[in-house]
Amino acid sequence: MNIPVKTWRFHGGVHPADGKALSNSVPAQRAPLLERYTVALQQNIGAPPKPIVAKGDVVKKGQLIAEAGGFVSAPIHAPTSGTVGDTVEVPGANGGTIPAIEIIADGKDEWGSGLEPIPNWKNTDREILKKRIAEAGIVGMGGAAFPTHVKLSPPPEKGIDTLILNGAECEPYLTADHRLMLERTEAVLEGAAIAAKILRVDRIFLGIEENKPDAIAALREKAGAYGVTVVPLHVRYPQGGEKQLIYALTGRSVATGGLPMDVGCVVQNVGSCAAIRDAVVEGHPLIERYTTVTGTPVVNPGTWILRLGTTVEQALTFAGGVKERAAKVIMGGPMMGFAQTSLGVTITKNSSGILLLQWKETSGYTSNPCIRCGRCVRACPMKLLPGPVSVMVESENYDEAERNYVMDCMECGVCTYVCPAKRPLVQHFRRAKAEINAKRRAAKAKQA
Amino acid sequence: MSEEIEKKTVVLPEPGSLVLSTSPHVQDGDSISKIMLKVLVCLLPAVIASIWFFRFNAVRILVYCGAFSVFAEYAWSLAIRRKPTVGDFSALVTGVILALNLPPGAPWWLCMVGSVFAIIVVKELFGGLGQNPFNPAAAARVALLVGFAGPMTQWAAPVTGELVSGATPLGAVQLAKGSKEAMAILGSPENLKALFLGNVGGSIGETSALAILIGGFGLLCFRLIKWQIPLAMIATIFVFSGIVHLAAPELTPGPVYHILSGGVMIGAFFMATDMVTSPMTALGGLVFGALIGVLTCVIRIWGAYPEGVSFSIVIANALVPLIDRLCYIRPFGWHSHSASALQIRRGEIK
Amino acid sequence: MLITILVSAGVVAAVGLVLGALIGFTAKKFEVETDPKIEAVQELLPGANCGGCGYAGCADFASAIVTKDTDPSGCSACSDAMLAKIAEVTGKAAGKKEKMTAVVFCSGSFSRSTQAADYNGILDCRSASIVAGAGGKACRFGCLGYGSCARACPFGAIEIRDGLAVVHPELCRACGKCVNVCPRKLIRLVPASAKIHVYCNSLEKPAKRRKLCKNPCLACKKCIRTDENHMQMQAGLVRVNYSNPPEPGFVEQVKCPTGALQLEEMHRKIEALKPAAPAPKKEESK
Amino acid sequence: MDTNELLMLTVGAILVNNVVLSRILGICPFLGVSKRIETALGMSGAVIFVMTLASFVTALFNRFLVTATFTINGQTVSLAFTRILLFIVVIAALVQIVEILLKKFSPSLYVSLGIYLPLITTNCAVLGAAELNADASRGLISSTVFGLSTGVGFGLALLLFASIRERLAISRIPKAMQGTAIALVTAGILAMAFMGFSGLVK
Repeated sequence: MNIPVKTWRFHGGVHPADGKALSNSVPAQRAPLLERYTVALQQNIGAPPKPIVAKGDVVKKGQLIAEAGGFVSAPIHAPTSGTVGDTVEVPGANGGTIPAIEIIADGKDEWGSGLEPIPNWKNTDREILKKRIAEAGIVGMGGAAFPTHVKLSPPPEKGIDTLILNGAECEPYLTADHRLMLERTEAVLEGAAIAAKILRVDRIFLGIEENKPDAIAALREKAGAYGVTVVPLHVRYPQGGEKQLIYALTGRSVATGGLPMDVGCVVQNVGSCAAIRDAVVEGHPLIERYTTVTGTPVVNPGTWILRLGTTVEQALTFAGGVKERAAKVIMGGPMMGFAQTSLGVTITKNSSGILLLQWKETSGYTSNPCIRCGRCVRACPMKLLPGPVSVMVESENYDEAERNYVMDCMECGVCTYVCPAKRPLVQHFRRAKAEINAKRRAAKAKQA
Repeated sequence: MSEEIEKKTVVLPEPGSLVLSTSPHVQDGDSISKIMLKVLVCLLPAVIASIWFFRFNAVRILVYCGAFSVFAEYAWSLAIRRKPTVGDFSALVTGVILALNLPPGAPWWLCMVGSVFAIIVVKELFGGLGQNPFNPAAAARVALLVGFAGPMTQWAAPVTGELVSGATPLGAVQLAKGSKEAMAILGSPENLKALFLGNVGGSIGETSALAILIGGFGLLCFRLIKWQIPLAMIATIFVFSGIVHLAAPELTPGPVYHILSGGVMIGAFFMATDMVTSPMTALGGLVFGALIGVLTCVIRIWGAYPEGVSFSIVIANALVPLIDRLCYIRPFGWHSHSASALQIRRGEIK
Repeated sequence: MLITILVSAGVVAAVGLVLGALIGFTAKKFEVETDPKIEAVQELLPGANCGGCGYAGCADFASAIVTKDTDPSGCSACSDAMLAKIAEVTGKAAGKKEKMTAVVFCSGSFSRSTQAADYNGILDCRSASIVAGAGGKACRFGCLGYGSCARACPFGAIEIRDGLAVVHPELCRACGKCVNVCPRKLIRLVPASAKIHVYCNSLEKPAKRRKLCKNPCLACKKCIRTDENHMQMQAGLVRVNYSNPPEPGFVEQVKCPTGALQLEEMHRKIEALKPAAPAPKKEESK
Repeated sequence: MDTNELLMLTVGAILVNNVVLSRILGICPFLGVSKRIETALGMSGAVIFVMTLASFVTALFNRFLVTATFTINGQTVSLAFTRILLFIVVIAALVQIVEILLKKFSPSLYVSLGIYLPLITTNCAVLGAAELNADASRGLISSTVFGLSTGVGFGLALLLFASIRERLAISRIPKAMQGTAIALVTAGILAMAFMGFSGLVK
């Protein structure tokens, strides 16, 4: 399908040096089986899953070890066959600690998920497919980790007419989705077709940044068979932001505080689509994912197929360790990822990358005053006023910040990237959002 | 076995030595000092033109103002025990712009008073770079005009360096007021050409519209200024003075004369656009520029001062917080019909 | 001449009379009732507007005292003499209150705690606490050391020494602002009569605490075994029983193996060699 | 009274001879009530109202009492020397009435204006407007217009100043300069800029 599709240009954005050349030509490698996996028990947004195995239990690869803790929750499965070990605490990628279950591998790596393959999904009931996706524990693998089956159950009055596949991968350095689209092209497209069947839509766009010509070519070759339109997009961060992507592909803008389904769209990450296909066609739950291990200090940067529960330390060992002193270890990309203080963090369903940066490459923040240059205002994809709002937050004037729509900030980091005074703007906004949310909760508690 | 050995030689980052900060973890390479250096580069054409036309006088004033400004900033940093901030070059930029705003006959002490006033009173007392509500160079020029009217009108003919008074294009307008014919002579093509190239009397850096345009083009290319401000300012002056010229040709020369003469060009590109003291939004920039244009014309045509650009800039600077307040931008996804979404956001309905 | 004087005096007097009558008329017609007591009470309140009483400021509290019979001793910044004077104004007996003081339950200064990372960001506890990993110290429970409490204190009673917040009890008026602002919930208001505290808030596994800090409470309960009446366990932490605090000599008696149980004075001596100057308040009165 | 003259009078009072920035009158409320735009607007409203009313009433007094001469018992009596006295009394009474009304109908504005409302009583700006009118022997209409535009000039300066001070409040001003000190520096720079308008009105 080579028909040019009209695209729209969102406000602002930046084009950072993308660093993708480090790893985008390296085929993804399957990581060797480890002796022990530490599977974190909170890998999705929403209710934490409840563990259903005890120490000493024997589990098969893909067997359920924690069931969903509610509708907005996703179950967790054993990454390999073996015995259940201790329940330990691991550092979470975005702070704090989370409980985790150790799985000690027996080396046989035997499947036993108990999920029957549904190769003939075209003639299968939508509800069965949706249930399968929920059972397979699939979440948004781009970063937010929102359970996929919830996304695929929009209220009928929303009138969903478009399924958007997010293959933009606008974060610099990350190439996991790129490799995935190149190597598992049909899996992505078939998963998208399954999702489209569940949603009853026939308009499927795949938004992909133009810096992945090989993936675009591969996708285009096969997309027609699945009814997917591949739309190359400008290379501009944050092209893969949900609201920006919808706007770029359909010209619809999601209202502040609204959701994509308000404008008739559902956005799925390409990784989630491949996982949907695996869950339905193969009966395999989500136990591994494409993760980029990259950065200039890494000896062999590349994309790895890592099982959930692999620690960052092990993943870095696969990649040969570091050749230069790394100042930062980041889970995710350089724009929105989280800096880590320990290597004990584990790979979860939304770990798109492990990025190491040298000191000279990272940002050093200062407490310099805002010089009102207005670059952040020009660059903000949400059309906010980052500079002035950060000054309001600095003087703890959260009401004023709220009136200036700080809650619409999606923390994409564009403002901070362009700030010549190197002010930690995103941190200010996170602080403001946390304070305002706390205030709202307090107000709500008072009302109740 | 070999695998075992390999595993041991793998070097991993040491926990405890890692840097912790919020995202984003990369930034573009720009910094305040780089911005100021770029501004200095863009000032080069005007500086060269000033030296070309006013020779030693220009060199003298540029050196004085630059040195006094940097020294004032350094001394202030020492006085309040702060890490010296001269490294960001903002003081040098202020000094150079102020120098370009001084007449060729300005004595050394005028340069000193102006520089110290600009740096200490207008900038540092307000907290330094980024905190000052008024443009230091414009405010200093205003202060000098008000306080030292005599030395501030030590004009000289270009190239020859002969000191004369009342020899600026705008001074000529004041003299020609009331005479339609005199105004027509002022607006003649030869006259306009001289104004464009800068071969006329005036402050050392503001005579050559051509040189400033080259620098302004540079500023726009570096994306250091909002194009809205100079555009709105120059367009407003053009329209406003054009209308007055058509209605009363004896009162003022044609609009092109106004744009090319005096401090309009340097004001539009280098002073009004000062990022610290101009509005942040595009719409705000348009309003701001138009306001300066109107005030400039009013002061020039009806006021006692022949030139009103720096007065207008300082007054408009004072209005910037108000402009910022009124010319806000709506966030992406703000629709007038999304009231319910707004309410959800405010927590009014769940 | 005399006539001029008389006429002008007469005219001015007449004008005055007319206008006076007019003012009197409007004042009667549009009268608004106010209680002079409110202002009197407000004058007596400290005017720090610290909000420790739970009202929006001293003026609000004053009107609550007069109109809603709120107990003036709710103001922790008031001295007893002031309370007596307020009681005189309102004609109601003032309640008795125990002097409280804030305590930061941590001894992990930068030099005495393990650093997990090199924090680069806003130097404010509440901002640091939202960064994954929160600040540079490895302990998840200890003082971040970026001084949000010190900035929040209207009386300048908290000082940051080497990355640890230390309260000066003689300046503290127990308004509770620091308690609310601390993201780690390290600060509590306790009776000022207690001179000994357990300076640790860690809920980490005891074995791990040692690695993170030089003075952790290891929950060995040696102090509790020494005297069960004075010490107790509270939500997994060893704490002084503040309804029956031990005498200063208790520290010698127990000999806490890590030094987490410490005299307030000693704790301050180690951390805070010079007292902080009280922050000047009430800027620009007129 | 022709329109051109009234226009000149208005422009003169608002821009050229701005009561605060050029005549340096009414500095106390200018500094005191300029911390927030809302209160500044309220204060400007109060001043405009009082000034217009006071200019009108004092013009009346000026016309029929102060400049009039009476002949009593063959002696001519002039009350010209009681001008300031009478003006102050009148203005004070007016402000009192405004204050009472404000307290009744807009308590929040009353609280935010605080001490500055009674200060209008002895505000040199109001008295100054009345005196300038009397000195220039203006008629009723032009006096009222002058009072109104002087009030607008005051309001303009106050609004400008309040918006700057709102920004100054979140600036990193050196401790020694915080508050009134920096406000006066700002006012000085603003006053110099307003001198650019000189000569607009001959």
